[in-house]
Amino acid sequence: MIDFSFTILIPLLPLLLFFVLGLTSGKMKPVLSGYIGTLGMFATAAMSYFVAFQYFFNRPAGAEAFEKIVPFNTVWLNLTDKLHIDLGVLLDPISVMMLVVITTVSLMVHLYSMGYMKGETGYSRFYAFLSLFSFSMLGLVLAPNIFQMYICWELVGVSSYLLISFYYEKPAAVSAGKKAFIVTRFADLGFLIGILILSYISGTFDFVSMTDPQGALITQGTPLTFMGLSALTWALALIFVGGAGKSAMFPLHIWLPDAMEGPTPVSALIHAATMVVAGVYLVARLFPLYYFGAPDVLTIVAYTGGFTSLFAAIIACVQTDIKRVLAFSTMSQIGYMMLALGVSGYGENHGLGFTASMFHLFTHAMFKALLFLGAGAIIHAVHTNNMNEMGGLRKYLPITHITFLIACLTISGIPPFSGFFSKDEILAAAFENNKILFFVEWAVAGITAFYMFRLYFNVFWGKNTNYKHTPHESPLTMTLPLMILAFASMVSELIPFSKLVTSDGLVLHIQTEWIIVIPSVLVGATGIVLAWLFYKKESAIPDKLVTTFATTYKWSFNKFYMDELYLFITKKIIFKRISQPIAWFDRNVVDASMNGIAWVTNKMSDSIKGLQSGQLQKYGYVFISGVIILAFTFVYVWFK
Amino acid sequence: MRLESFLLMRHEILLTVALLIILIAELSTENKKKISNLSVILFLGVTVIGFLPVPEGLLFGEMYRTSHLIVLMKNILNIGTLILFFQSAEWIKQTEYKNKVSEFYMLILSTLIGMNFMISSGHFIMFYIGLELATIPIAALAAYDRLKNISAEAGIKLILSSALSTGIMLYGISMLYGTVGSLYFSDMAGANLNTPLQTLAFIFFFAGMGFKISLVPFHLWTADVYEGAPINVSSYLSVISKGAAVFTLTIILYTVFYSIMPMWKNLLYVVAILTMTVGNLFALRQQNLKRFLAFSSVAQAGFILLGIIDGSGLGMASVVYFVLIYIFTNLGAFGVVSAISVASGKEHIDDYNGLYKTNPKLSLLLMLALFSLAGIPPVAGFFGKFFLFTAAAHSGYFWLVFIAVINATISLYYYLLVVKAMFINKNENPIAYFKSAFTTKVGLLLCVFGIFAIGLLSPVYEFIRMFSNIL
Amino acid sequence: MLSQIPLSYFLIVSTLMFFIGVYGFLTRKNLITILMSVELILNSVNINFVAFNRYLYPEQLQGHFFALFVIAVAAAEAAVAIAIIISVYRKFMNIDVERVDTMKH
Amino acid sequence: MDFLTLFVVVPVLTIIAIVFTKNMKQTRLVAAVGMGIQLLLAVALVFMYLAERKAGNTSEMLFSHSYVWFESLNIKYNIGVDGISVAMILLTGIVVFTGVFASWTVEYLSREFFISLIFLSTGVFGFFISLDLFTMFLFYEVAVIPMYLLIGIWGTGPKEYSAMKLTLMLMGASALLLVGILGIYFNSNAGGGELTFSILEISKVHIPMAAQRMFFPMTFIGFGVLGALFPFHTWSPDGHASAPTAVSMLHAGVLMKLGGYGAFRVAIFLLPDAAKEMSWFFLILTGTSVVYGAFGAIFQKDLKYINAYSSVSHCGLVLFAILMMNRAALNGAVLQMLSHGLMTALFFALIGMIYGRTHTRMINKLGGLMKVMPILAVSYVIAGLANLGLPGLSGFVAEMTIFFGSFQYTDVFHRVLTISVAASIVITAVYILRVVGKILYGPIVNKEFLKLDDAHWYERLSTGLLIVGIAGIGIAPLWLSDMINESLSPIMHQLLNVIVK
Repeated sequence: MIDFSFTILIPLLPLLLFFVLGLTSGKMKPVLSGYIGTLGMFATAAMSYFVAFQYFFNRPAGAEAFEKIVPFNTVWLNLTDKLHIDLGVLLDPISVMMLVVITTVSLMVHLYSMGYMKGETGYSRFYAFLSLFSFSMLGLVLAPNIFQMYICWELVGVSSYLLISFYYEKPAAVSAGKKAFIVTRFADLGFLIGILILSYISGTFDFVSMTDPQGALITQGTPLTFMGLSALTWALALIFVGGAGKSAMFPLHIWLPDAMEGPTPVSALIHAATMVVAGVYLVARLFPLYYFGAPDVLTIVAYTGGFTSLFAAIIACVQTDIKRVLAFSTMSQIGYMMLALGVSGYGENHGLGFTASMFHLFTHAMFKALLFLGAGAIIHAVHTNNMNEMGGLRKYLPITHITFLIACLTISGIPPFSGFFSKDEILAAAFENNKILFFVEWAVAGITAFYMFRLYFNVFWGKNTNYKHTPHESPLTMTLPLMILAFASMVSELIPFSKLVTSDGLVLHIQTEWIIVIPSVLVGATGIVLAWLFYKKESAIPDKLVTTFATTYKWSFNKFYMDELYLFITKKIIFKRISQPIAWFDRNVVDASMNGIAWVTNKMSDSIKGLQSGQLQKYGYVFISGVIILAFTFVYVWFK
Repeated sequence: MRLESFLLMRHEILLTVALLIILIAELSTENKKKISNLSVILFLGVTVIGFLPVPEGLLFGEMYRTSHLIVLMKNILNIGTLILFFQSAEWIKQTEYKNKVSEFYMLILSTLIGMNFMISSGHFIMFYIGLELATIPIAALAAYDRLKNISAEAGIKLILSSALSTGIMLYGISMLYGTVGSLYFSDMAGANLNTPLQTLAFIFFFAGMGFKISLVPFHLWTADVYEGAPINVSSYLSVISKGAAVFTLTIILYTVFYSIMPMWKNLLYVVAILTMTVGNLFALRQQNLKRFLAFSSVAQAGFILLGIIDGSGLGMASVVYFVLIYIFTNLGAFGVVSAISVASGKEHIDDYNGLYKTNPKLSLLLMLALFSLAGIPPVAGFFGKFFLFTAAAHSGYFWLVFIAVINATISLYYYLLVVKAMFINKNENPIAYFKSAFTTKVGLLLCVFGIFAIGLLSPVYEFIRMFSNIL
Repeated sequence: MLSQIPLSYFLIVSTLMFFIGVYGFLTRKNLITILMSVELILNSVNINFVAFNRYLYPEQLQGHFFALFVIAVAAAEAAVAIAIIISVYRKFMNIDVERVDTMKH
Repeated sequence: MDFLTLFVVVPVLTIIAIVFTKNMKQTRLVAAVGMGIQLLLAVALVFMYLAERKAGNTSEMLFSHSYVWFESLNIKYNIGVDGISVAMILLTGIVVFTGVFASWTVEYLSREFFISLIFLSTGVFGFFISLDLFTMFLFYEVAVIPMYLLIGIWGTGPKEYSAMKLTLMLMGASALLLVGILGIYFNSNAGGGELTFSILEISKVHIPMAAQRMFFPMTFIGFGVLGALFPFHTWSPDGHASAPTAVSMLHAGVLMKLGGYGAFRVAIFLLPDAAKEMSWFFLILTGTSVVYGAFGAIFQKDLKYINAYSSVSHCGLVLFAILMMNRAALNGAVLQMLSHGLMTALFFALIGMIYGRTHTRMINKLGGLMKVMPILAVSYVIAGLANLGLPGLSGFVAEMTIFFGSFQYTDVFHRVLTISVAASIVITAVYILRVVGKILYGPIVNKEFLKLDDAHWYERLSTGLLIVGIAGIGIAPLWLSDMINESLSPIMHQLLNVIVK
């Protein structure tokens, strides 16, 4: 086993790039900053691969389970006597896997952006933000303690905000960024309170000691209760709220579709492949705690995941903005992963869900990044997001077309692409534990295939649209990532996840269950066929369906009015009903009472002015009465 | 009685001699300017000689007594008067006064003699004579300005109010005499004074002193007299006359009425609150600076009571210290108002708008003086007030201190109004720049020095404190 | 002879004089009359002093002397007051106390 | 002369030097040099302090000197620093120095302006080095009163009104404070010794409970008003809105910290029993401050008002943490003071610069500034992010320390309060992003803006320095937090005694 302490460089290199690019922004030639960013990312990726290779395949002989290694750790801040925040690196199967995912996708996006963002103002700013994001995300996955994770959690949030609002002159982008940040911030509050409780009861932030199944926290439990639930349950539930916010689980998902206002490579990197799965990663990270400490919460996780995946899939069917379709698809897929974690067991051979979830995370990152980058290439070519304005693009964009098709097949769970395997495992895990959820997910698999191919057919086949400018294939910088990712989507299943990434670090033995495989492939195929029927050529069926299910369509098209609900809460409740009254109260009650004191003083001054009448005899009168009153009062009081 | 015993009362003797010299000079020369200079120089000498160390002692069979503290008080009054003389030198040269220069100095000196006797008195006859000697000439001074209606009005208001208050006070003293049988302070201090009749008598007496110090409800003459009298006379009234009365009251309360201390403490409690509050409320609404300063001085008198109320050496020290600071501070304020009044004839607050543009130094000085009156560090007023409050707190009157500080905040409001006028308000037509006379400058610079030095230099306080325990 | 008149008679007279003086001070309109009222007050004080001295403390003469001083000082006071009243008359052309109120509030 | 007194002497000398300057250029140069020396002294003090501690000096206060002032009352000019004061002095040094640069273009009565400004800073420095209640109170008032002139003369809008309100409210607060201090003084001989104003000596005495009950609220509210304690905070929005840039910076950045520092050093340290007993009430008030200020900020339209309410919220957090009275929370309180001081100074500096260019502070009249003045805009974003507690910037460190400290209490009352207060970070995000979105992002609303220029060198210097400070604390808080932590031991000892009793 080699010394892994160099891994600290993996996050630090992007940080350095951020500072370099940020400070030289506007002074350096934009192209140069692109090169620097990409090269830096390439180095990071290379290191990550090296780490992954060393960690997974260069183990000391005879080691059974994958160890959790903390090659670097330093105290950053002492909070209380016991608690201190450390910054460091934790290597274990999931973090190493995430390293690979993040650096891969990030590198692809860096590369892709060199073409996509060419000529944009703020090119180097873009790369600076990307580097900031990469740093934060890598720091997040490598975090050896929950607090570092929280720190990076916030940082990815802000990078996401900055990147969504990248086109800061576009009001929609600005408000989307704001929305994303505030919604996730709200969820993070749950995360923070969760951490507060968790650290209080466990006395540590450290993941390794916290999640140790033989550790004190799990074996002894926590006596503190509040409203009938143990403190640990509360903590984990609140932490899950944080995860749900970041991973756009219902009902905290509303920011994700809007986040598509950002540049497409950003959507690919942050809002498809990496940041949005941070919630899944978080639950996975704390999985033993959830499993042993708060199985109830795990059930909630499962149902939330299941519901979100269905909900998002339904909405995705009727959206016309291609990026939004993909965004809802992302939500749906993350729902899968959450569900898988929720139904998973721990150790022995029960950890199928866990492995499946991680596996799906991996494959999803690849194919979803591919989808987004493909969508980017399409948008780049036709300058619109609306799929109704597209059609027949397969002639103009051959590479994009093929890679996009591969991605669609992958997400639809068609063998032999990787998505099939990962989704299949999830279904198997769900089948074992919860039949209802299994059926939901099975149905969602079909819907997924339907809406993905609806998109695919609408864009690449369908009507021939007249474009103002003839669309043309993107430059190599953009197509190369597409191809690489397509390749990855196709071959990811070759990675032996069940051997590498398991809940307890030991090898998981799984066998293929045909009872699940066959229906799932079938349902995927059905979806595709339906889409083919509806959208391959212009057809009247969709419109007919729309009129038949008018209400459902309307609700679905409007995303079940979740945005409006939130708007109502923020504008009507917080702004109008809380903030405005407080501002009013402050001016007219608190401040007015302070001014009132001054007013009263002045009034008093006015009201006693008659005392000083200018009349000598009145003065004498006051004098005498003063003497008499004082004299009698004192004589009376003193000699009472 | 040996001859050197007269050294004990050298303040009075020197002042009398100075008075006579001025009188002779007045009779023998036509050049009034010289009289002015002569008076200032003479008085400078008196002041300096006053500082020479002398023993303590009693004279005239205890009718007159002196101690280091009393000498100190007299010296403080002398310093104040000296500054006043410097500030008045220019004012007195104006044409409307030029025929009665020596009257001004002589009347002032005679009141000063009266005050000195009042402070040194050991018997009520001495006290009464000193009091009247300190009051009647001031009434004449108030009516000094023959050309103005308000000056005559001020004079008549002062003399009649004062006569009334003296009458009431004497009535009180007569009852004390009837019950105790002696008018010696020492006999009075040894007697039992705790009967209802004596309490009544005491309050009559207190009313008379309250009149001199302008305590509410005996203060009503103050504003009218200050406004009507020539400005330097108001200035004299507000610091020297008031200071002397404060000293006397404190000494009498601490010695003669020591046995009924709990009673007068309560009385002072009530009167202090009334005085501060009413003084402040009236000051809020004033537009004429003299009247404004009159009410401010009423309020300040209320603060002084917080020192007196303590009834120990700490209280005495804080009172003397505060009066010392108050003399410098208020003379500073009055000095500026006087200088401006002499140069431009303006006394209204609105006239001061934009003064800083044209007369920055005077504005700064007035601001310092006002801040000192308000008790803002690092100028001396802060220390003065702080020690007064400390004295009150020493007796456990924390709520009284609280009310006092709230009042100090209100007072800050109106002081800031003047500051605002000078520094912030815009004015198309501000008071034009003028050059002050040398004497005025000296008078004002002494004030600046005092305003800064007395607070920050602790030896001053320690010096006063050293003598305050021995009464 | 004197002993047939009790002290209280003197005190009653002096008290009456005192309050008559006060009443006069507060109600008379003429400045001179007001001055006279003040003199009444002072004289009531004098009666007090003399009576107390004679009846209660005859061995010393403090009260008598006080009364003498009060008389002397009152004369001086009256002189100054009348001088000022003349000044007021010159300025206001009458000596009605209620007219002398140019300064107020 | 001892080293610490230099902190008072240097500003005074600077003032004297300014008196003799001829024109604005000379004046500001002298001011900059004087305050530069002051900043260097502050930095030197930090290093000296750390070196001294490293060398094993464990006394409670370092570099302490005591000169008898008013002997009979036992008033001393008693100075000394611990880690907390050192940190505050450094903060003040930075803010004042940058404040001078932020007012680089003050032309109207520039001499008087800088004199008042530096006079104010003298008070602040003096306050932080004082270990004697009398001296402390004196410097406190020295710091407050120049505000009147600074706002009244050089302010904008309803400046006379705001200046008067601010001054009177703060002086009214000092009324309570004065009574509190005298109360402590006259109870400082409970152990049988001499009456004293010395904080260290009083801390060793157990003041009778009845006195504590009376004087704790007085001192706490007295200092609390300066720390914008609800409902006595209303001087702050108007005052800040009317004040000139450097004054807002100093006032929000440093002067409001006097409140927190004083509440900590006097109210809690000297009257711990009453503090424990009454903390619940003040916790509710301060908790209200935090949430209320944040909500209040959402609705405002004037940039300075937004920031003023934000300050109410953040300074409320300081007092809240102080009242929690455990090591972590107190540490957090001090960190929060530093952090808030720097970031709010940055905010006000930037608002001043933006206002100087666009002549408006209304968010609905601003927009798209990122395009015209990127440096200022980016700095504003950084300030905003620091304000909403982004990791890597100072606000986060402070807030987290406070939350974790407050969470050490196990009862429902404290927990609920802590959680409600923690919720303010979300509200903060709302108003910060609202402002950023409105004024910096979006299309340019006014064609005139296109003519505007970006930051000048002196503006860059002042914002840059503040950003370095903010990021410095945010990235490497350990040394600072440890320095503060160490200095908390005496007070913790005090408080532990209380618990044991």
